[in-house]
Amino acid sequence: MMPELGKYAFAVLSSYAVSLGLIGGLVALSVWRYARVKRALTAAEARLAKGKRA
Amino acid sequence: MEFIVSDLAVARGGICVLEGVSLRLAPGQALVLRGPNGIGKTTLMRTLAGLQPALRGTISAPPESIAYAAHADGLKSTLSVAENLGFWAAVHGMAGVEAAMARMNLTDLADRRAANLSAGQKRRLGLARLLVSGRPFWLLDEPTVSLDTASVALFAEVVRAHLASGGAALMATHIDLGLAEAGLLDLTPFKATGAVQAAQGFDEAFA
Amino acid sequence: MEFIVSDLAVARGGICVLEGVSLRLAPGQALVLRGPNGIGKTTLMRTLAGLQPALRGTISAPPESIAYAAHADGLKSTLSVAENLGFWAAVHGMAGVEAAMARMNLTDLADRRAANLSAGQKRRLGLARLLVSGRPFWLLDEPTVSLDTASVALFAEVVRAHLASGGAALMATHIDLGLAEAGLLDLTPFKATGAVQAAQGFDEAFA
Amino acid sequence: MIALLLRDLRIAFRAGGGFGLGLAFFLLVAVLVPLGVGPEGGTLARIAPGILWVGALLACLLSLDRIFALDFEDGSLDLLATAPIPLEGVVAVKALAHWLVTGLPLVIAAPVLGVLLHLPEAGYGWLVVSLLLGTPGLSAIGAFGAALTVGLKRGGLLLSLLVLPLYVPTLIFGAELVKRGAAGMAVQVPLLLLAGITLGAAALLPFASALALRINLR
Amino acid sequence: MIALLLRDLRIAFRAGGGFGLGLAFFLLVAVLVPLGVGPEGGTLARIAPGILWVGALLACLLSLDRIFALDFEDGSLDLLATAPIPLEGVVAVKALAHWLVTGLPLVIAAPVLGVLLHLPEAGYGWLVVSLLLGTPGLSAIGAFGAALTVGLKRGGLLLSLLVLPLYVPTLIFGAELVKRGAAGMAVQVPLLLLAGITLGAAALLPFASALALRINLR
Amino acid sequence: MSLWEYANPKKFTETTARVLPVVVPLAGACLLAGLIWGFFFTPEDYKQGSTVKILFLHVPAAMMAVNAWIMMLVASLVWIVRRHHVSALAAKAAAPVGMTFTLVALVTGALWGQPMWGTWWEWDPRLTSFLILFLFYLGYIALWQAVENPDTAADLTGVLCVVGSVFAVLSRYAVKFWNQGLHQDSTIMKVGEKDPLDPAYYWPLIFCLAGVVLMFVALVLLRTVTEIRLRRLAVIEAREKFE
Ligand code: HEM
Ligand SMILES: Nc1ncnc2c1ncn2[C@@H]1O[C@H](COP(=O)(O)OP(=O)(O)OP(=O)(O)O)[C@@H](O)[C@H]1O
Ligand SMILES: Nc1ncnc2c1ncn2[C@@H]1O[C@H](COP(=O)(O)OP(=O)(O)OP(=O)(O)O)[C@@H](O)[C@H]1O
Ligand SMILES: [Mg+2]
Ligand SMILES: [Mg+2]
Repeated sequence: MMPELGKYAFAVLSSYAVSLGLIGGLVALSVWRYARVKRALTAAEARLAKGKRA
Repeated sequence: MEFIVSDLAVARGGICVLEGVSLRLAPGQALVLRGPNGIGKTTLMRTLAGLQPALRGTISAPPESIAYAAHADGLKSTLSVAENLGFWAAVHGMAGVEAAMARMNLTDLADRRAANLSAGQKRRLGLARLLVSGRPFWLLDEPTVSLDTASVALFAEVVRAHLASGGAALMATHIDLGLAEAGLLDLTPFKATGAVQAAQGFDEAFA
Repeated sequence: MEFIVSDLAVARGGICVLEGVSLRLAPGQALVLRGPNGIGKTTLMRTLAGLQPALRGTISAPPESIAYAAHADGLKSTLSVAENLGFWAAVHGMAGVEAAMARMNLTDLADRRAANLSAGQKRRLGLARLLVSGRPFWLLDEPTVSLDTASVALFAEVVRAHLASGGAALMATHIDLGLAEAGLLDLTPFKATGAVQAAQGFDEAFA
Repeated sequence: MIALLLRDLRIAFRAGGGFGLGLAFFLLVAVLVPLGVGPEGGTLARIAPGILWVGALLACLLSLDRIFALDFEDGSLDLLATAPIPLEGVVAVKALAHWLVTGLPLVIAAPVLGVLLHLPEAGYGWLVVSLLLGTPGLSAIGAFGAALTVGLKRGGLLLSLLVLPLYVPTLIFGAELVKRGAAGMAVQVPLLLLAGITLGAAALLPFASALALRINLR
Repeated sequence: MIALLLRDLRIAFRAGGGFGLGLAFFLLVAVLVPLGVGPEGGTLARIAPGILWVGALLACLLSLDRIFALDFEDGSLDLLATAPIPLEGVVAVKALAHWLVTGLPLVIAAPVLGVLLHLPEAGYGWLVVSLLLGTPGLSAIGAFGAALTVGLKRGGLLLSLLVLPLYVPTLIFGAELVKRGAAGMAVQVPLLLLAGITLGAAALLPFASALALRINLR
Repeated sequence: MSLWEYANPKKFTETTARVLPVVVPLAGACLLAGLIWGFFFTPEDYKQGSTVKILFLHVPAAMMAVNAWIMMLVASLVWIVRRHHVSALAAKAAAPVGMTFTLVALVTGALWGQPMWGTWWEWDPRLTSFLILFLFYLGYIALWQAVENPDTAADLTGVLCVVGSVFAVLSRYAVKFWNQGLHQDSTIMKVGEKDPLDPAYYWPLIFCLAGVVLMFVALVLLRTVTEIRLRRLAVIEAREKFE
């Protein structure tokens, strides 16, 4: 399954590892922040709506 | 030649602090702004001086007619009293540095570096700048801070003379200036209720 | 536990400004320093606080008993009100940040960064620092600058409580604090005549 | 405007010499680099044009934050913004004052420091010319950076970060000009480009700087 | 004392990262020098240890004036001088905070920048060791310079002028250590001297700094 | 219907909610297909050996790094000229994405350079201008972070972006002038000319390119919505404190 990378295995594999790591990190960070902010905002909107009714 | 403010709302830190402020200042008039700490006097002054945009409302004044004196005096500590004053006179294209120093009782200190003035002396120098600005409308934010009674009286005299020569002054202060002829505007009723949002700022779009 | 100053001469910029000042402050006493701008109140305060040497005369006070509040408040604009106060409390090994904020009416502003306070609010924070210093002798240089009447009353109340709990306060001010029990010391008679020279400075050697 | 220029120059001289100090920093870089790199003449001669230019650039950079920061802190900038002179003019005058206080002394002192770094003889003239053409651009660009970061506490290092990439073209053409001059090669292209960048920066950036200042003041 | 350390670190992080910015400057020096000097690998490799050390030194230097200046301006320093902690302790803590915010990130980032300057492979370890040993000394010496110049407007450049000569021994031994390490030579002598300077500076200079501060305050 | 309607935060958020479910799977599919094809099923280059597989990361990242800056420039200009808040926030949201791609291009380039040129780093014009681009990103993000008032920060970073772009172009020319360089020229657009990219690499590369573009779009949309919500949150909290 694994292709034969020859003497350049380190360069190729570490390129893929670092790149996917960086991009994956960015995606994870973005999604996590998206979810956290969404949750906080929903809570705030709920408080606001309740305040208006009261 | 009038200074007219109508239905003004001003914000600090993106939050509206005062709204619905209207006032009018004709030549020869003085108006004292009152209000507890943090009501927004400084914010209002900065807005009127054109240093920050108003949220709403209009300010109409002849161009380049406003002299603003803030909490900070804008003094250069390495320059002498006469040099500090001379600079602002030159910027405004005015003469009369000597006269201004004489009127604010600074003549003895003319060659002293501003760093070596006491708090009250610095303040007097800051106020003397108004005299060489040649501007008719003075916006003064707590002008008498650190001044002793004699200096407060001196200052009141200077303001009175300015009014007599067709100028006008808007002053925020917590203490009595001894200016009987000045009108009084209490800002407490204009405290924002939080309903007004920034007109051009981010907030309006996200309200 | 008394604060005794006798025959003090103080200098600023190498020039003697006040001489022959004597005063005594026992627990429970308050003393107000009066004098026109530039007489040397700030210079005297700094000398008493140990920040600059006296030209002549003696200052006797218990070690580490003095809390000094200057024209500048020593606030960090990027820290919040609670953080600023908490820092000074930690430095002095004291607790009671909450109580200090409550007494100076700052509780609502606890999380506000100091940069976003108004002039009077900053001043209140500067004064709240005294409460977490745990020091008995307060040296206050124009403590009520920028404060509105309500805050001045609040401050007088705090000083009164401090006196009642065995503290003492020396205050330089130009306005009336509403502290009837405070003694008054006018500095005008102590203005230096120019005869006194620096005792340990260069000048004495060349006198 | 002239009053402003005179005031700024006067303050610079009074304060123990903004004049001498930019220069002193330049000198120190020229001294430190041989100390760090080692005394071999050949290496030093090769890197001399580059190091001299980097030194000049850093000397400029270090004094940038003072262009507006002091005036901002003591409230003068508010007052200048309401004064009857255009803010663009204020920026231009302040950049000019910065150049007179920092850039010009560097130009004059550079040949002396060239000796310390074993700059080849043919390079001296071109060193002076390149600094004379380049440093006004550095001041104009720096004023822009200073206007962006005015009012930020600890803006100093952020300022360096923002400004240094903007200095890259000037640095490259300046150092290249000296290197080619020292080697006796043709210098027209870097010379013209260097002059072009400085002219462009001096003509256009004051508008951007004034805009940034206005934004920061409100 | 711990409260002071925490406060200083907090302020550094709040202000948009004093942390990242000293680092950024280091990076910029490592980028600018090749741009000025030219891209030839051989030359760069030869000057890399020296330039990296000069860069670290300048990055330290640039942030020095903030050690006391901000506290002086807003009056905190007066209050700290009358607080129940010894002024020597205040100085030492502030130097430590400066090192944590500026020196430590430099140590960590240095190997990456070594790549940009073609540092020979054997040199990386020694680069980190030398910076780890040397930069605390830079902070201690810098705090002394900052104490001397506190209260002077435009003290920044004067500070550089005063401090840089004091940095010379550290720079020489630090760069020499890396150079020898990279070339595979014996390193004991510069290593011991470097450690000695740092230890001595950290142990003794706080007293001198506190004295200078007291003089400046009155 | 005018394009500017999407400058309304609410409308933008709603549209994003509809667009994301399409873009995200598409981006994932393209990227996955391209990378798997590229990594497992391409032959070795006769000169570069297996390192040629780095191409599928390196080239898309490098292209997007530049394109992200261009997108930020456009967004900044829209904000400065038309004062649409969403565009300012979009520029803010795109910056870290662009910086990450720049970093990826730099790192893969460095890892590729070691076997090909015998050095991790070479002061080649293209590499150098990427390093400078990275610095621009860093400065831009640092400025956003350092300024506290969001309106002020948007204006200042907008001005920086515009001025910075001019200087970025200038440095590109400066750097080219300064050094001739080792890095090979762009061949991807040279289909049909002499010395084209080997067709074996062409299709997986196209997939990767499309995938990265789509991923950029998705990330920017997601992050912009996050920024919008943060602003809304700040408004609500300020109002609560006020009452
Ligand atoms: C940190 C270092 C590097 C950077 C920043 C960088 C940057 C770039 C950029 C911006 C492109 C896109 C060019 C375009 O098509 O418009 C590119 C393409 C490319 N790079 Fe690099 N590069 C680096 C190192 C390397 C190395 C070491 C190699 C291999 C020896 C390499 C090989 C390539 C190849 C083959 C292409 C595709 C060119 C094409 O056919 O379009 N790069 N690089
Ligand atoms: N970023 C911010 N967020 C929320 N409120 C703020 C912010 N910045 C300032 N404020 C508040 O805005 C109000 C107006 O401040 P301003 O300085 O105008 O008051 P002032 O009337 O001049 O008070 P003083 O008499 O104390 O000088 C204050 O209550 C202040 O706390
Ligand atoms: N270098 C100097 N040379 C001569 N006189 C100086 C020098 N520095 C300060 N002075 C003078 O010393 C005097 C004392 O100043 P100080 O600040 O103590 O006054 P103060 O009583 O606090 O005044 P204020 O009420 O205005 O705050 C002032 O008259 C000041 O002008
Ligand atoms: Mg106010
Ligand atoms: Mg005083």
